[in-house]
Amino acid sequence: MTSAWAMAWLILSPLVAAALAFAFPRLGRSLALGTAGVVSLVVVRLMGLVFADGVQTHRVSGWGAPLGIELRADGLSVLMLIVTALIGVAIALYSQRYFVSDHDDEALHRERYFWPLFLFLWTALNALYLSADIFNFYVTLEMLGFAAVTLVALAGTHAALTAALRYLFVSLSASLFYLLGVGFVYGQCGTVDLPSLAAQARSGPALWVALALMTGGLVAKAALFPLHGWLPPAHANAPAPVSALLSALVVKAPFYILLRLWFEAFPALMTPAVAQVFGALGAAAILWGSVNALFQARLKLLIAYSTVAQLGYLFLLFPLAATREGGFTAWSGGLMFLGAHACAKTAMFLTAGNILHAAGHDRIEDLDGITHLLPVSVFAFGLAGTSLIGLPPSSGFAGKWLLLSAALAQGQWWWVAVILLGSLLAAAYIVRVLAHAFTRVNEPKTPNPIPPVMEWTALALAGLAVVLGFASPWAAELLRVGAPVVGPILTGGSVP
Amino acid sequence: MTSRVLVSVLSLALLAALGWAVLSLPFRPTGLTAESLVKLPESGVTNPVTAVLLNYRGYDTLLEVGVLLLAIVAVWSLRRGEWPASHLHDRPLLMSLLRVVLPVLVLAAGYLLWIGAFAPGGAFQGGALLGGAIVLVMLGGLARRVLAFDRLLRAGLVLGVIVFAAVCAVTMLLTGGLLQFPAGTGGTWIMVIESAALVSIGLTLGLLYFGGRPNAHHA
Amino acid sequence: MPDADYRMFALAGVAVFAIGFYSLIVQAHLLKRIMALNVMGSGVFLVYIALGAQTPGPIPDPVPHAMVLTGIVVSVCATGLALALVDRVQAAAGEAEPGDAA
Amino acid sequence: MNLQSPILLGILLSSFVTGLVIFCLKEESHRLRTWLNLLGSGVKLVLVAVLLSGVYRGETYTFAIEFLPGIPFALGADANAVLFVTLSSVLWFLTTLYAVGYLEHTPHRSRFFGFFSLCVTATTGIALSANLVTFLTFYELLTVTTYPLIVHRGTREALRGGKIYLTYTLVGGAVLLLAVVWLHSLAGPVVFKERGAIQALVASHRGELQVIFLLFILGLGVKAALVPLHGWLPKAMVAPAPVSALLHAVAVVKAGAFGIVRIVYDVYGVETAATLGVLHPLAIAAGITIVYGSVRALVQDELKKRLAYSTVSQVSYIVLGAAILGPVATIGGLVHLVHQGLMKITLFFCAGNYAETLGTHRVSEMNGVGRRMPLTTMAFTVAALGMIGVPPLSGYVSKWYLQKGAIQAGEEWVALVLGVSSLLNAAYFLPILYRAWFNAPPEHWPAEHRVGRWETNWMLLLPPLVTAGLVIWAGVFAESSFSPLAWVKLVAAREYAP
Repeated sequence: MTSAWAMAWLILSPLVAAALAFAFPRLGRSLALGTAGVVSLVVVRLMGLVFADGVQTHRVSGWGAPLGIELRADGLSVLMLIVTALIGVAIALYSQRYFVSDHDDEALHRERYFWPLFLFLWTALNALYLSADIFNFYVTLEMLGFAAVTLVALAGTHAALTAALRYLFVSLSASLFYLLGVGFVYGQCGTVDLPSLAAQARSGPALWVALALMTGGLVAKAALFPLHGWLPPAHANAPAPVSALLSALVVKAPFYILLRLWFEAFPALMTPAVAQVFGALGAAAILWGSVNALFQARLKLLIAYSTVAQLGYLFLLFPLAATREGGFTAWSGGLMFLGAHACAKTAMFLTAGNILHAAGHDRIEDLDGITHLLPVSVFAFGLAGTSLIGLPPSSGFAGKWLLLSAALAQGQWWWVAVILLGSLLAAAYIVRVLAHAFTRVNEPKTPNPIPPVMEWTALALAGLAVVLGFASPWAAELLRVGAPVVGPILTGGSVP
Repeated sequence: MTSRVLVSVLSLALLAALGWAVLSLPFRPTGLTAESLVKLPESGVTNPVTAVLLNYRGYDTLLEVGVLLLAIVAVWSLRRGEWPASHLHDRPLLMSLLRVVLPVLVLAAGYLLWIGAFAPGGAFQGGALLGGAIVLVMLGGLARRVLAFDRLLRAGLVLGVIVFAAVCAVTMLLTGGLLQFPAGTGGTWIMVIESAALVSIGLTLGLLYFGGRPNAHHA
Repeated sequence: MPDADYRMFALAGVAVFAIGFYSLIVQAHLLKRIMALNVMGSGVFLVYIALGAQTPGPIPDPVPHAMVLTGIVVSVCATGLALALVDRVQAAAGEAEPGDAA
Repeated sequence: MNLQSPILLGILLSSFVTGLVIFCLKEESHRLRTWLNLLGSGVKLVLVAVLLSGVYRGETYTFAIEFLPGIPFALGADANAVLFVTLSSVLWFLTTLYAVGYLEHTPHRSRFFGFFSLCVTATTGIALSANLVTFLTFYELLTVTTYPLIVHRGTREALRGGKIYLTYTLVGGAVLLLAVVWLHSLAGPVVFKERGAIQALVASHRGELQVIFLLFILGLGVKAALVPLHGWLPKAMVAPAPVSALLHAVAVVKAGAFGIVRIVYDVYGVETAATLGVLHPLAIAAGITIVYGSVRALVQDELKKRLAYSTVSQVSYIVLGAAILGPVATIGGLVHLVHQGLMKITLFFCAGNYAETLGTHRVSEMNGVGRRMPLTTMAFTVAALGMIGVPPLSGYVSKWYLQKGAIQAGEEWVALVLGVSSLLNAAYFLPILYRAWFNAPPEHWPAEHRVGRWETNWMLLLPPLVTAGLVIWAGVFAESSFSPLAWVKLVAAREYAP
């Protein structure tokens, strides 16, 4: 299969599946499973091609930039596609049983519409990660936003609907900011193609404003502190698999575009000051999110605030990767952390879904003895927790290790302090949950039965979040393909 | 009210920055006009806008047709379509008007679709007319009959995406490139895509007006 | 007449955008906020058109033109979705005033 | 690292796999679980024996797979590793037997034994780690797997103890992580090797190396319960007796002490550390801990608390040995790693027996236990006398070498410290022995229940008798060619080789 076909498959198969899932509602589940299979296989193939012959580009309609749109797959895109596929498969499996838990019309309705929306979400993500065109980014972002908002609303509760509406307003206005920015870029450079923009390496007031507009929009979509307000209600009130999708994947897409813009298209504008500002916001997010997570009464809100915090780590990548020495170390560290968070957070939200399903609530104070009801799920939660805290050998540890070594090599010790403090706070809010799980109860309540697939999917992802730490050399290898940041992985000075 | 003051200051600052940016743009931006005109003969159409929409940047349009479908899926997932009772029984006067207007509207939509290849027009403009026609039909009290064909509606709504994707697959088999049409056949493929899109766009707009999934007592 | 100066329209566009942004923030009424979004959108489109017209050559630049068409379709979908969601929220909120729903 | 020795991995998996399988067992399947436990620990014992003889014959074992970019996940079996892994596998076998008997008829045993096995996996991993990152990995794994054991009873008190334990150890872990990353950024991948791995940096980075050493001691000192980082240890006493036994003799506390040994000898190198001038402060800290622990032990009435503070004191003997330059002190410290383990586990086994069989938890309730439970009390007596340092028991051996080493190194004050602590040991152990043997037993014990035809369940009785026997053996046959002492001399020889 040529890379062109691989890319076409990745974009068209979920799109067609989504259309069919809407036309023939009964086929939704099987279509999703089929798509999951196809996409995973194709992603693996594309990864092979990227490893073998480097960055893959395809000129859609045969024109090529600047007139036409180009698709591009480098190490970063492939990593994002792999993470998406991983989570996508898990959600496709988990949701086979999640929505049909109770056989009333509402549940049926939810399931009927979940599948096409889920597939549209997947289409948008794949298209976004394969695109090399900042206007095309806008179209994929809108598809992503519509699907995400509607999925939140699918829960149907007043809280969920209000959260969805707030999310929609943020998402739409953010898109308009981004779109206006694209307009200015086109007016200045006469192209919207990433490589061409990089080649021009322009600067100037118009581009500053343009980049500010796009960044503002993307930061709001990525829920970076202080624009994170919409995230906790949306992520906490959505159905469990949706919360997982949102936390693990959706908020990562705008972050990805930010990387493309700042590191690839306009590196000239990435002054140390800008980098430090991104880092400062990230640090604030880490502390603010973690502290809030500590004081949440509901499990899903705790996990959502933890997402706010963990997203902060991603933005530490800016000050650490923008520096010459150890830049690539931080780059790969931050992106490994992204993958680690995706797996761990999905596992946690699915666990929360199981607990909600089994116990009928997710009030942390009333979770005493939940281990006896759901040992597998709680174990999954704990495992995912170790990766979130960043305990070795988890993938979260690998990411933090690289960030830390970069920070130390560059003498930016204040980020070191933030990272370590964040880990301790994460430990605090995770232990807070687990402590209740271990509390002895004399007459354990009998839970609603949970379909095994729902427990084991969560556990599998949690396990993955831990063992993927051993995949970090491989990930660094992959990320090196076409990376905008160069240099070796720091292994420290060498001892004779 | 302090918040209002704050927001107005913010907006004014925004305005200032944006105005500054506009004025600091090159006076004559180097657009892609020349390039698009050079490639026009190969594009299969003579209307540059259509060329951009369905050939140069046809991939955008593929995703956009997807977004249209997504919109209707989303709206249907959110609520049942409500319909004032007054619109549910036939209105003879409007009906008689429709008998004259509908054919014209459909014809006009088709014309816009066709003319789009050479002059302003195209699937979106045509689709807008078609959507209007559907709205009229519903207002005419035929909502019940329109919405009765749930299967057919869904088929029509997905038609655009399916055909577009099919064209992608076929042309890719022929040329090995995504949305790369065999030399000289561009016009035909574009016409196929647009006619399918026309139907879907028309239906989507009309049903967005209805604002929800067909209700039990409508269908 | 391609050699004319259309930047006035671009300035008008950004002004419309800013106005839309202002009312998006200050308006409590959901319908007004949706309108505000549309106003912002129109501002953006106006900027695109003006920039397209500003380019040299016999005809205006078709690329921003096509982008605007795309943008319009997207914003129509967005409006439809937003209206449906607002209605649903208010249904769930019971007899609450549109203003207090979100 | 081309040579891969599967045996090292086998030693880890023998308990790791056991743990995972046990998690999946049903609560009711006692017999299967018991057999799995014994099988796992038995296999580990055999593998370690093979390893031991191999290393004795001078073979080298290594195992490495890719982990972090440029830093492998590496296992190895140098003399230090073998010393600690042997201790932990032998004591794990006995503790498993003991725990099976101790926890009969209590809930959540699958959970308990699952984490129990993982906990031992972590300990053996700590022993076999060949580089700092691998060590850190297992060190944190130990933290995580011990928590469920400490809170096992699920009572409010247990949970509070667990929370305090985690707070201390996780903060310590973060400090340790900082130290490790920092050292790597200076020295590159740090592999454990005799006489240290960083001499090259002393000239250029003296100050940083001193700070990093401090961070290492702070990070490891938490588990090693160096004063003032020992706060968690008495609180963790809420754990079931076998857990306390393991915690104090092999797992947590010992891991901390072993870590300090690793840092001093195999990362910095004891001579390098001396030239950096970081050993003397460490020695002082150890000295303070030794005295402080003994004093606190003196005033505890609750038996387990008294033993806990005695651990605080005794473990610092190891640190003290490491902190004094010179082969003899080294021997004293390292050999105490083994001897303290044997003695302390015996004491905890016995304490558990008293609590289980008679319901006596306090020293004041121990009148005449010797008559009711002679065998247990005999084991207790041997271990207690060993702790005091009565010849020819093993405790005497370690103290003798420490004493001699200190005087050789010209640190006479250490001799004083050891003398004082021995007196204090006597002061808090002898009264117990007196009560146990010479006071009259009460009419009825707080909560007595007879089990089996012996004074208590044989699974509770056998382990302390064996370990007590080992205490005597390690002392009496110290000079024989195959004793902890002999092995430690080998280590010291390599460490100070010219």
